[in-house]
Amino acid sequence: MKLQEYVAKDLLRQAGVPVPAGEVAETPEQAEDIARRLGPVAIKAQVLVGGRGKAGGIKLANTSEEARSAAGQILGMDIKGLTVEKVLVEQQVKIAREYYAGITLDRANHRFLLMLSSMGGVDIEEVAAEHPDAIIRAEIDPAYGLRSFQIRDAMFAAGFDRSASSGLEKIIAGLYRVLDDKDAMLAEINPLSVTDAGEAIAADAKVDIDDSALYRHPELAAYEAESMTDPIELYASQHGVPYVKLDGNIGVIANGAGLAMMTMDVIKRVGGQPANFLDVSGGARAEVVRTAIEIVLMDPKVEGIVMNIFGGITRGDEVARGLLEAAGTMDIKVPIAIRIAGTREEEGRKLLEGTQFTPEPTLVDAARTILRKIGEPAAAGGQR
Amino acid sequence: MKLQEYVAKDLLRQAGVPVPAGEVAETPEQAEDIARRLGPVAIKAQVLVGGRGKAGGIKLANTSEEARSAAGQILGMDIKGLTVEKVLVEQQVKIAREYYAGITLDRANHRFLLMLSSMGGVDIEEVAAEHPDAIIRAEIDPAYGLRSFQIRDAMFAAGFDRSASSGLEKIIAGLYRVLDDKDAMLAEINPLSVTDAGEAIAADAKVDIDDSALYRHPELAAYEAESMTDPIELYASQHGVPYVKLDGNIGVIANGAGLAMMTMDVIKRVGGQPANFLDVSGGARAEVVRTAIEIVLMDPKVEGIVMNIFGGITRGDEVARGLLEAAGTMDIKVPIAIRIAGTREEEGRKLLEGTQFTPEPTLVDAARTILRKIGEPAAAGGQR
Amino acid sequence: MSILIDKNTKLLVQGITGREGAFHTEQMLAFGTNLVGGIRPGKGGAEVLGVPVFNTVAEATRETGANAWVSFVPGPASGDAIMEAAAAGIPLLVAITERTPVHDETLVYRYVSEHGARLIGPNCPGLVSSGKSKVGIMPNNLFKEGHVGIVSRSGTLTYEMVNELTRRGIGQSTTVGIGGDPVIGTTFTDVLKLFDADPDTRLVVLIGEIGGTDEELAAEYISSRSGKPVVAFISGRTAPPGKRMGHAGAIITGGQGGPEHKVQAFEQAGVPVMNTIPEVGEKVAEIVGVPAGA
Amino acid sequence: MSILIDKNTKLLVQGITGREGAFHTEQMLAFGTNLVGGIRPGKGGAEVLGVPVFNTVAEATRETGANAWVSFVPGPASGDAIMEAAAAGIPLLVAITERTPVHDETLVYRYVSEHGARLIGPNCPGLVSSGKSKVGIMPNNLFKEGHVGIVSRSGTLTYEMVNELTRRGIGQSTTVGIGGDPVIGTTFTDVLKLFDADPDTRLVVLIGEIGGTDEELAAEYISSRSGKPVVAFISGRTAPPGKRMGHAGAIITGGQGGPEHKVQAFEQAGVPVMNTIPEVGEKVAEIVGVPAGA
Repeated sequence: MKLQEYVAKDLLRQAGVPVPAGEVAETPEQAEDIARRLGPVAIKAQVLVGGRGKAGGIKLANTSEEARSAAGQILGMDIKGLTVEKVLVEQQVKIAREYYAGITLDRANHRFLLMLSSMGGVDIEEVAAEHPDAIIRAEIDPAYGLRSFQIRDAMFAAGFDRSASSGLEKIIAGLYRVLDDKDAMLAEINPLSVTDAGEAIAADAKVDIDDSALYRHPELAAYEAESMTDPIELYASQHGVPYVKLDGNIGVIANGAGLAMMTMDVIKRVGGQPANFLDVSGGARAEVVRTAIEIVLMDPKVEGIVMNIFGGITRGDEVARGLLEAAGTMDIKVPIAIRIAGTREEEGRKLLEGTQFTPEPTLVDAARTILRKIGEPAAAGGQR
Repeated sequence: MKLQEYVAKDLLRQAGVPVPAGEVAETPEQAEDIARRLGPVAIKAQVLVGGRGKAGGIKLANTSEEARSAAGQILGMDIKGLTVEKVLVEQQVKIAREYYAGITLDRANHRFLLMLSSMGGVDIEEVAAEHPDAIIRAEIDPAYGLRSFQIRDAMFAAGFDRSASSGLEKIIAGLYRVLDDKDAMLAEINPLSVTDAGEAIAADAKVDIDDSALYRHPELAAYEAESMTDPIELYASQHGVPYVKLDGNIGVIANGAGLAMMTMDVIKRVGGQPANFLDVSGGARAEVVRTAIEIVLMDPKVEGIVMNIFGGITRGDEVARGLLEAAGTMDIKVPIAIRIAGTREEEGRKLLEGTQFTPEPTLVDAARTILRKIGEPAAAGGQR
Repeated sequence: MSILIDKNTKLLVQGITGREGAFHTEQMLAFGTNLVGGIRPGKGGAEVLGVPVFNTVAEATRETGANAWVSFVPGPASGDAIMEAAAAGIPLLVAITERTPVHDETLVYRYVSEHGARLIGPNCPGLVSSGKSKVGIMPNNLFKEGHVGIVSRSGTLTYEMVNELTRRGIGQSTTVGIGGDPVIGTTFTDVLKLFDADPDTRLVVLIGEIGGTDEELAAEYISSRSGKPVVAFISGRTAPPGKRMGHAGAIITGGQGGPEHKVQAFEQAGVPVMNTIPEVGEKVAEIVGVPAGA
Repeated sequence: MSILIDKNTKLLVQGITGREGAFHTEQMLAFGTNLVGGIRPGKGGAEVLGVPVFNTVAEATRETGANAWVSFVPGPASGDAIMEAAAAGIPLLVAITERTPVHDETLVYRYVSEHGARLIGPNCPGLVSSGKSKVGIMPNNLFKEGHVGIVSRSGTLTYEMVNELTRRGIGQSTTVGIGGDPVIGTTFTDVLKLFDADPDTRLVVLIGEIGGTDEELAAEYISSRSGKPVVAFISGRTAPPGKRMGHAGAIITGGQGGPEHKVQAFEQAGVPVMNTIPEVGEKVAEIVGVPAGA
């Protein structure tokens, strides 16, 4: 679960990390009020996409009137498909130097990794690609945590400003504390700034909480809604269905994450555009199938659905029965092509034969059928 | 730093451990008030010695009037030399079974150790001596902490009541959390009780905080005074001087803990009774020596002092000079016998020769001299 | 022959009294797995489907001589359960459990390694040595004894693959689902090494997906040795970057873990990467030949 | 010969710029210790008494080839400093620091063991190989080269002991102060084993005190081997139970760690336990003989 900047900064503040004074506003008037108290401010769109600065989502305001006007421009703005509903109104800080500090999982080593760079304030992935030596890494042994000496070693190696080193060290320790206490997959400060006055401060922050550990953090539940960049994803998440909205027009339902991804791959290979990822692992019951179809159809762009079911423990005939039951209680206006295989495949096919869900022989056939029904040309690829 | 029962129980309560409802009273009237709210109560003397029950420091009271009268009897009572200044007024609990749970350092293994026993409510050291098999042990790996499975394994092995097992498991986990979060050397619940209603509850609690880690726990600083069982020890502790009050009449000052203990040993061997342990490691400066003498003389029983100094890094002549300076500003009414050895021993001796601190050739001589001066017979032992 | 499990495997089931645990215990018994005991604290002394239940893994191991363990406990209790089994000295641990917190997994990985055990999963379907033993939740009826090893990060795709091979008359030695979580106990490379050392495995099918660099590391290992032929499949090749796809594992962030990179790594290692499961089947048939009568 | 340190010891000082660190650096240099560098984060590039200062232990080790390290940093920073030195690969770590939290010490002990290093202390005076090298804070002028090994839990009593022997003309091979904290890196038994293996040590003086069971374990070791003669001294024999005496280490709780038990254990192991330091000197002289001319 990705946290908005202002939430991430609250967590850092609680861990003793200095962040610019600031508050959240949902109206221009609130922004004006806050600016009156804080003096010259930055107004920052709270959206979970990169590049909001370039998109006009960050503006400086030197007076409270300017703050109201800037907030008025940013609130309601569309940034990469997301509507700005909140802005962070933050005291301006005079920056002398910008660093990067991030902690994320290093899957290959089964450990979290501290990364520091003196090239902060820019896209760290670009730095990683172009100047790999500019990123200093320190492995975190889960048995001992991130030790102070590791932070110091990495700071010296990264060439961090010595005069601000004790402040920087405290910030990095605080960043780790947030990662560890809050079960984050990623905790990042970019830029990690040193002000003109020589003080270290977290000027921006990203925190992504491990969804599997959210049960340990009821205090973060309130932010779940705003962490979803899409209302359908929010609805699906509330129903426990893994769903990701994509840009296409062909809905995908499959039982299993790998199978769903393969289904998307095949749709694309035959020339279509998948509208979503959806993993209906929950089993074959009519209710589960109905919820899945309902979620996919919440996206108005969806013109057809490919359903890909492999009978494993759940048997093919049960799946077929679930689908028929679900469809009986719904008014489905788009074509559905189904491919069914695995345990009790034959029995399942027989149940569906002659209904609107007559199974296709292969996944490729299913994808092609939908393309044809919605009047789009199929590509030559993907023979099966 | 040993914590009073009520403080230990507060820590446990904060860690989610159920403890009997209760409050502290310093007057019989307060006790009466509390009892009025809690119903039938136990009145428990808050003193840091064992055996307060046998000494009459725990009484049951079924009405608020009884509570006042019981508190009146206990407050001000002398238990093993300590005056009772506070009582814990606690709701009575109907107990079905009593267990023991404690975590302490296992020095030989360099780790903390969980100990459980179904023989609770009695002196656990007696159980350890008489029924060693009745104590189940589980080693705590500092890299992983005390794991739930270890608690469960130990509970099964100790034969804890299964119907209350989830409550008991939570209490033991809470006990470990207190030990770990508060840097305790010992955290103990005895008895760990199961009530008639089948609920697990910590009926008594002992927590001893590692003095070296107190700087991490400013919230516990308020309890330092009451953790000292003696006003002189409190004064010494506030001045950073390791001092332990004993029962004899010959004061001890030495530079080093081992040296101080050896000095006590020698005094005893020649037939005297040491009045204290005091380690004046702080060096030779007059101020340090003066503070040490002052502390020793706070004990009115002290009739003479043996000072045992070994010149190491601190040189013998410096020590001698510090002593003379200190004595010059004090009115010392008891004899002091000094033994000085080590680096610059000769120079030190020369400085003291002819003063009231003329050095003795050996420690045994020093001890004998003091015994003689205070008019006590010396034993034959301790030839040197 | 096979890897990791066979007829000598003596299995314990953690959480045997739960809905999932009891159902799959039944399935594993039906498969023929030598399932010697179950664990459920507080239910020691009971029986489930004729299998004795113990309070602790230590006790169960002592009483049954078990050498493998599979867990169905929920995510919050999963890490502790794995540690308990490792502490009991069991050499093979299989965690089916989904949604284990990642911070728990990093600590558990270290604990398991320190105790000299091998962990498969978490969030995996387990493993099957065709005709010998099954540990986990793979469907019983897909498998056929043979000489193709399968290692996969995905559950359902694994079943698809097994089904495809069996339909073609091609049997499997062992099928291993290594799991979809970001931190897993056993990697592609670990399993490839085992297959390379198994005289009965002639070819390995590797089913990867987007996210992480485990496929790239496997390709590196494959290049470094002259072992058995490997055929690969990567799912999520059209998934957009930065989106999480069901599995905590299936995420692409920036360049790292992208599908092109994985495909390229395999191709450079001489591993054909096929577009669909049926194409993998065809390729395998081409390399090992289809047995007569299939 | 000697144990642990000698002329080949190349020492780093952690906290070299502090009051204690600088003073004892001077003392060690005066003793003749090959002190090759100091560490103080942020002061890298400076010099103290001609000794180069580095920002990190890793850098200092790389630059100087150091093989020993001694720390004077305060208790709150002590654990981290020891871990840093162990991570840098230094094999001998000596922590003079007093008042290290015990919970830190348990974690540090594990870390140091995992890194294959040996820790002496914390809360110890360090060690001296007479005429060769000194690491720590023992006074310079007491020592004389010879063949008696000393191992002690107490600081000042160690100096007393050395002084007593030197005055009698009896030299020491190595004198080790193992420290008074409840969790220490190196025990009596560890040091006894080293002395047993050292051809130049003929007899060992062991200075114990109340609290813990390290003396009892040493007695057990002594019984189990036929090694060099040991003479023991225990301080705090008249200390009342349950009272803490300065050292966190010197506490007796209940029966455990009591002096009678320690004395008895040594006597059963054939180790004479003397009443005073001069008596220890006499006993040693009796066993090894006093060199001519002393």
